[in-house]
Amino acid sequence: HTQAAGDNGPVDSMIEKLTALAKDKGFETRVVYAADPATYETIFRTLGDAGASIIVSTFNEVAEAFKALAPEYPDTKWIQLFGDPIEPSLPNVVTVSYDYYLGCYLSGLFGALVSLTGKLGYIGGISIPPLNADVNAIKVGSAAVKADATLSAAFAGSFQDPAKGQEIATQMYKGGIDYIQTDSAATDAGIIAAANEGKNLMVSAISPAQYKLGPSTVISLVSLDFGQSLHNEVSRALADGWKGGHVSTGLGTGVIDFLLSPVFVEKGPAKLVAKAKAVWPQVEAAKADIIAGKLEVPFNTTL
Amino acid sequence: MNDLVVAILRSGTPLVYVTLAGVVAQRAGIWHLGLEGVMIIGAASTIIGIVLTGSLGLALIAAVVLCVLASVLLWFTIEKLKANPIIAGLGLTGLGVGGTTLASQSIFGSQASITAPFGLPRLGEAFGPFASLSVLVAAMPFVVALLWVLLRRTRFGLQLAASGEHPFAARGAGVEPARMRLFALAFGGVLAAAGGAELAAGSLQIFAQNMTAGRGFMAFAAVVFGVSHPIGAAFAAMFFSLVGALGIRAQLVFGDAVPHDLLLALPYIATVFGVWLSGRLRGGAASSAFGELRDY
Amino acid sequence: MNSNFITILRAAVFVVLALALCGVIFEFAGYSAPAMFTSIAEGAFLRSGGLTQSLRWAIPLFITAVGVGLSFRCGFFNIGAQGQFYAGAIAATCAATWLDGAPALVLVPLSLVAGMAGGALWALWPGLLRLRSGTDETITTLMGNFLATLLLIYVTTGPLKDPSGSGQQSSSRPLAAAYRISNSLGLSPTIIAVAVVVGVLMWLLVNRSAFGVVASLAGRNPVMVRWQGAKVWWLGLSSFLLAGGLAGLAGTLEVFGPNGRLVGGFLPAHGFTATLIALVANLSVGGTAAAALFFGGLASAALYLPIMAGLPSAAIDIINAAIALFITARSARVDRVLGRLTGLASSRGKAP
Amino acid sequence: MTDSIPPALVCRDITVRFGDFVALSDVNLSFERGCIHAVVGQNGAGKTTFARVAAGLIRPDAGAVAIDGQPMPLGKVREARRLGVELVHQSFALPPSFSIAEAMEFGAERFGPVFSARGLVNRWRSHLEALDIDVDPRKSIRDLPVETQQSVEIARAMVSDASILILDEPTAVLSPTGAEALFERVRRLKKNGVTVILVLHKIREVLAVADTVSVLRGGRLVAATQPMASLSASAIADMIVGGTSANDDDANALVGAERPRHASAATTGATAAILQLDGVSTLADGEGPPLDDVSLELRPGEIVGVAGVEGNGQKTLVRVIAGLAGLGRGGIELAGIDVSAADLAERRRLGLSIIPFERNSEGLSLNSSLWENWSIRSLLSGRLLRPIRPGALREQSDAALKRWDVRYRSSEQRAGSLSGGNAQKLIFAREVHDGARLIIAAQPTRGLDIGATAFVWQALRDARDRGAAVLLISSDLDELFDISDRLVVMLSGRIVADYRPPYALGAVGAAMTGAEA
Ligand SMILES: Nc1ncnc2c1ncn2[C@@H]1O[C@H](COP(=O)(O)OP(=O)(O)OP(=O)(O)O)[C@@H](O)[C@H]1O
Ligand SMILES: Nc1ncnc2c1ncn2[C@@H]1O[C@H](COP(=O)(O)OP(=O)(O)OP(=O)(O)O)[C@@H](O)[C@H]1O
Ligand SMILES: [Mg+2]
Ligand SMILES: [Mg+2]
Repeated sequence: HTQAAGDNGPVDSMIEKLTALAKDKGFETRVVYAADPATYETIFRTLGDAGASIIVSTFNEVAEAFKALAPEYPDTKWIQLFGDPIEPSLPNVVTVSYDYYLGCYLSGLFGALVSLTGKLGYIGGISIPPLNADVNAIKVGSAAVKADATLSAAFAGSFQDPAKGQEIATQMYKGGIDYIQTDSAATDAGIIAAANEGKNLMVSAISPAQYKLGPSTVISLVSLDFGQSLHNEVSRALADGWKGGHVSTGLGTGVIDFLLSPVFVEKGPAKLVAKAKAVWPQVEAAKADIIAGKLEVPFNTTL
Repeated sequence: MNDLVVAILRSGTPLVYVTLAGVVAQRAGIWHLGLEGVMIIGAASTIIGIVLTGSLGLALIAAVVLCVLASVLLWFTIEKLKANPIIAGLGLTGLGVGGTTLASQSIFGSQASITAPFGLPRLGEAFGPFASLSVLVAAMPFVVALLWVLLRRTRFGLQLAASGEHPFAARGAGVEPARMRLFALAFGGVLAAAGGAELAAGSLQIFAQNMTAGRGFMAFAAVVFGVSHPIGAAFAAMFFSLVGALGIRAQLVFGDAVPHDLLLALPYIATVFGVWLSGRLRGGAASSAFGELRDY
Repeated sequence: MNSNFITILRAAVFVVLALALCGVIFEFAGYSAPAMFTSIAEGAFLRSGGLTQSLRWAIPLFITAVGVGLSFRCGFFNIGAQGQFYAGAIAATCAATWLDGAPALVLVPLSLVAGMAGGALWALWPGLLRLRSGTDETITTLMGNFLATLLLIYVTTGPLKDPSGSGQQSSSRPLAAAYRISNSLGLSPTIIAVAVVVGVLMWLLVNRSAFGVVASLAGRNPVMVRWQGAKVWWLGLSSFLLAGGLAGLAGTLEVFGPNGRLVGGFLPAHGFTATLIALVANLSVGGTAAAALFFGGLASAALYLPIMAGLPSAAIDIINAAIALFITARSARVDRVLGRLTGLASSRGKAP
Repeated sequence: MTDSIPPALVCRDITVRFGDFVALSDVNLSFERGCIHAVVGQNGAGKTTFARVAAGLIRPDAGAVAIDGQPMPLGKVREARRLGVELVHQSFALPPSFSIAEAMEFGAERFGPVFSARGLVNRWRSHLEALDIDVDPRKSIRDLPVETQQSVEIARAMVSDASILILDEPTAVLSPTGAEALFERVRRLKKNGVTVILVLHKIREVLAVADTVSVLRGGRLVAATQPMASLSASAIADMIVGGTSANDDDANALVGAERPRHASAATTGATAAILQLDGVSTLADGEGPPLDDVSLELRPGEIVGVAGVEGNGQKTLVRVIAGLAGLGRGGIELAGIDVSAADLAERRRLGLSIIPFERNSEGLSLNSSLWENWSIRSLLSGRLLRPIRPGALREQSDAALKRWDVRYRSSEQRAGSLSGGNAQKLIFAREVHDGARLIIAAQPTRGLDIGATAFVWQALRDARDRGAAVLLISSDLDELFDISDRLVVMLSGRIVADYRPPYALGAVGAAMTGAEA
C-alpha cells in the first residue's frame, strides 16, 4: 500500500480484509508499506522473485511499475486497486477504478440541503489530483440543489496530523461552516474532535470506523470499501478462469456509496436528524439517476 | 479575535513546551534536533498509557519517564560517545517516530490511530472562551516565567549557560559541564513530554503515527529565532503558530485562487525569516554545533 | 593509512552497536532479531541481484554525499541535500518538458545541466543568507527541504502533472524512451559513467587542487584564510553551489534513469542518508564511495526486509535512525580500545 | 614559630601524562604562606599543567597535593576551591556574553541561589570596589579591554576569599604599566595574607615581584622555591634554558641586564618607501578605534616599532594595511603602487607579509595539519583550480620547518599540537620568505619563552638585513626599544610621536598615555 496504515480508512480495512481472507483460505500474506514511489518497482520485483502468486496494490502511482513488471512475471496475478485501465491491457493485470468523486457529489448535494448556514467545508490531506476532483464534485453537487451554497476547501499538508485537522476545522466552524467533508486519513480524527466541541456541527467522513469518534457529529460517509473490493478481486483471482482487464466500480456496486450514519440518526441532535431524514430521498434520487446514467457528474482534477 | 487567541494558544502551547526544552538544551550547549522524536514519544505514551492503564497520572508518568530516557540516550551519544549533536538528534527523531509506530503496532496489532477515552483536564466553563483549553495551556505562561527565573535569575542558570558558552570556564568554577548537559536534556525531556501530551491529549485524545509533523523542527527554529531566551523563544513559537493559523485563514479566504501548497509553506518561510531576523539583530549568528570540525 | 583503518573500524563498531540497539527493540516488539540480521545481509548482498540493487541505490547517494561532504569541509552544515535533490529533479523535468521533441543528445545533457543549476539555486539562497547576514544554515537548509517537498507536490499535481488517463497521478508525463538513461532497474553504463566522472573530478578537486586544501582550511578557520588574502566569501558560496549542484544532478539521474518521470514524494530520506554517508566517510571522497555502497545495501535490504522477514516498515526507519544516532560517534575511549586491539592484532601477526 | 605553620601548598611527586607524553614528572614543591612565588620555564615546560593540577582541573597520574596541611582530593575543582585555591587562566576564561556581575556570580557560593537584576549588580559592585577595580558590573565581558578583563578575572578568582591565587602568565597581555599595576595589586593581596603563585616568562618581572622562584624544564623540576635573594638574573635564565645558548646580547636584553648595542638603521633615506600611508582614516566598524589621519612611511631595511597601550588603533592599523578595514580617507601605497582599493591578495603579491595578532585564530588553523598551514600562502598565490601535488607540498613544508627549527613529529600533525613558540616559528616560516618586502609583526613574542623570543627577534633582524621593511607592533616596550630602528607611538587611533634611538622610557611612556600632548 502506498498510503500509511492507521488511517481508520481504506488501508486499514484492506489489511483487515486481507488478513481475514488469508485465514479463511489458508495462504500467506505480506503487507508492505511503500512510502516512496522510487521504490515501487524494486518492491514488486522482490515480491515477484519471492514467488508471490497475487500482488495487490493501490492508487495510480504504481501503474508504471505494473506495466513494466507484469510481463516479466507472467505467473503472478497483479491487481491494482484505484487505477486507470492499462492500454493495451495485459493478460495478468486487473485494474480497478472507483468513481469516488460520485460519492463526493452526493455529499455536496446532501451537505447543501442539510446545512443550516449554507456554508460547506472540505479538508483534505494534500492537494493531489483525486482529492482535487472530490472538491470539484462537491461544489457541483451543492450547486445543483442550492445555488448560493459555498464551499471552502483547505488542506492540512499531511494525512497524519490530527492537530492540524482540528485547527482547520475549528476555524471553519467558527467561520459559519457547519458541514465538513473530510478526506485526510488520520487527520480526520482532529476534524471530528473539532465538531464534537460545538453544537449542530456536522462531519461527513470516509469510513464506518469513524462513527465512534463522533456519534453525534459524523452524519454521513462517502464510503469506499477498499476492503470489500480487495476481497472481491482476490477471491476472483483465487478462483479458476481469472484473466486480466479493467473493472470500473461506481455507485451501486457495494464498494462506493454515500451513507447516512445510523449512529447519528440515533444520537445526533434531533433537529438535524429530522432534516437529514427529510432530505435523504433527494440524495437517493440523485444516486439512482447517476447509476441509471441519467445524471453526468464532470470529473475535474484541477483546482 | 478571541477565536484567534484560542486557536493560537491551542496550536502554540505544545510548540512552546517543546521550544522550552530546546532552550534549556541550547543554553547548556546542545543544539537539540531530537525534539521531534522526544515530543512524539511524549504524545504516544500519554495516549497509549491512558488506554492501557485508564489513568491519566500513570500515563503522564510513563510519558515523562520515556522522554527523559530518550533524552538521556541522546546525552550519552553526544557527551560520552562524542557524536555529532545534529546528526544524533536527527537520529533520535527517527527513532522516536519509528519506535512509537512500532510500539502501537505491537501493542494494538495495527497501525491505526489510537483514541483515548479522555485526555488532559480542561479549564472548564469558568474560563469563558478558554473553556475548551487544557490545564497545560493555562500552566504554560507560568512555566515560561519559572524557566526564565531559573535560567536568568539563578546561579544555577548562569552555571548552565556557562557550560554551554564556555565549558572550560565552567569547569574552572567547579561546574561539570557534562553533568549540566545531562540535567538540561533530562529536564528538556520533561518539558517535551508536556508538549507531546498537550498535542495528543490537550484538545484531542488521539495518537496518530508521525502526528508531530515537523513541530519539533519548528521548535528548534523557534529556539534560534528567540535567541535562546525562554520568553523570546516562547514568543517565537507563538509567532509560528500565528503564521500557521493565518495560513489556514488564507486557504479559506483565497479559496483555490492561490495554490494551497504555497500557503502551507508559510510557516517554513516565516521560520527562515525569523532566523534571518534574529541573526541580523545579533549581528551574525554563531553556527550551530560544528565544534568538532571547527577550530573554535 | 592506519588512521583510515581506525575510522572504518570505528564506523563498523558503531553500526554494530546501532544494530544491537535495534535488535533489542525488535525482540521487545516481538520480532526475531537474528532473522532480521540475516535478512539484511541477504537483502543487501547475498541474494541474486542484491549487489546490483545495492549499487542502484548507492549511486545517487554517492553523488549527493560527495557534495554534502564538500560543503561540510568548507565549514557549512548544509543539511538541505533533500531539497536540492528535489529542486534539481524539478528543474530537469521542466527543461525536458520545455525541450520535448529535441534530439536526445541535446535534451538530455541540457536537462542534466538544468538539474544541476536547479539544485545549485536551491543551495544559493541559504548560502547567501549565511554569507551575507550570518543566518544559521542548519535551519534555512532544513526549511528548504520542507519547502522543496511542497514545491514538488505542487508541480507534480499542477503545472507538470501528467494529464493522461483520468489525470489522477501525482507525477509528470513519462519521458520518452529515447530520453531515458537507464531502465527501471536504475543501472546503466551512462549512470555509472556519470558517477565515476563525478567521483574522479571531486576527488581531484578535494585532494589534488589548491581549491581543495584552501577550502578545507577555510572550513576549519575562515579567519585565518581571510588573513591570507583568500576570498572566503567565494569559497563558501562555491561550496554551497557545488553541493547543491551535485544533489540536483542526483535528482536528475533519478528522473531520467529509474523513475522515467518526476513523481511526487520520491526518495524522501535521500538527503538525510547522504548526509550520514558524508559524515561516516569522514568527508573523504573515497570513503564516501564505500559508505554509499553500505547504505545502498541497507536501502536495498530495507525493501527486502518486510517481504522476507515480515517486519513492518517502521522497523526500517528504526534501523536507519539508530545508525544515525551512533554513526558520528568519535569517542576517544573507543579509539583507544580499537588502537590497542589493532596494535595487538598486528603484533600478533608479526610474532613468529 | 613558622615551623609549626604548614605551607600553603605542598605538591608531592606529581606526575602527569598525556598519552605517552610526560608533561610533569615527579614534581615536588612547597609554597610558603603569604608570599609571592614565581614559576618559570620554557614553553611546554609544564607550568600550566602544574597550575591546573593545583587547581583541580587536571587529575595527576601520581602524587598528592596538600593545602594548609590538609590533603586535597585530586582532580576536583570544587574541592580545590573549597580549600581556597583559585586559578586565573593563561587565556582568559569567562563566558563572553556574561555581564561582569554574572561572571562573578556563577562561580560564587556566597549568596542565595536566586537574585534580581539589581541585586546582582549591587552584590558585586562592592566586591569590585573592595578590590579597587573600577568598572561597571553591568558591562559584558566581551566589551572589556584586556587589562580590565584580567582585573575582572582576578576579582572572579577572589569571590570566595581565596587563600591561594595562581595566575598563569598574567603579564603576557599587559603593557608595562599594566603589568606594574598588576604587581601592585598582587602585593596588596599578599599583604592581606593571600599566597600568590605567578607563572611568568620575563625574568625582569620575576625579579621585580617574586619572593621565590621555581623552575621547570621539560616537565622536571630544576629549582624549587629558591629565595630570590640567592639568585641572579642570568642564573635563572641558565636554569630555564639549561645552559647559555641564546645570543649574548639578546640574553642580556631578555633578562634586563644591559641594552644591546643598537644595530642602528641601515636606512639611507635614498631608497623609495615600501609602504606609505597618507593621511589614512578608517570607518568605524566596532573593532577597535578607527584610525584618524595616520601618515607613516617605511623604507626597505628598517624596523619600525609601534608602541601604544593596547586598544589604541594598532589592530586597525594592521587591518587597514592588509585591506581588511574600510578605508575612509587617505591613500595607501605599497612599493610605489596605490593599493587603496586593492584586496589583500593583491597586496600580498606586492610583497606584504603579516604575522597577525592572534596566533591561534588569525595565524593558524589549529585543527589543520602543519603542511596545510604552511602551504596556504603558496596555494593562494596562483589560480585556485590548478592541480597540486600534496606530496611535494609536504616535502617543501618539511624543508621550511627544518630550516626554521620547528620541533614537530610529522607534517600531518595538527598545528594545535605545537607549543606556542613552535607555532610562532611555523608562522614565521610561512610569512618570512624571499618575496616578503614588508613584514608586519604584531605581538610576535607574546607568550613565548626567552629562547623563542630571541629567535623571533633574530628572524626579524635577518629579514631587515635582507632589505625587507618590518613594522613591529608590541605592547612590550623593552622589546621595541631593543630592536626598532624607529619608533612611533599610537594613541586613540592617531600617531602622536616619532622617536629614534636611543629611546627615553619616560618620554615614550608619557606619549603612550597622552600625558605629553
Ligand atoms: N591536554 C593535553 N594533551 C596532550 N598534551 C598536552 C596537553 N596539555 C598540555 N600538553 C603538553 O604538555 C606539555 C606541557 O604543557 P604546559 O601547558 O604545561 O606548558 P607550559 O609550561 O604552560 O607552556 P607555555 O609556556 O607555552 O604556556 C606541552 O608539551 C604540551 O604540549
Ligand atoms: N589536546 C592537546 N594535545 C596536545 N597539545 C595540547 C593539547 N591541548 C593543549 N596543548 C598544548 O598545551 C600547551 C599549553 O596550552 P595552553 O592552552 O595552556 O596554552 P596556549 O596559550 O594555547 O599556548 P601558548 O602559551 O604556548 O601560546 C600549548 O602548547 C598547547 O598547544
Ligand atoms: Mg602555559
Ligand atoms: Mg603559553
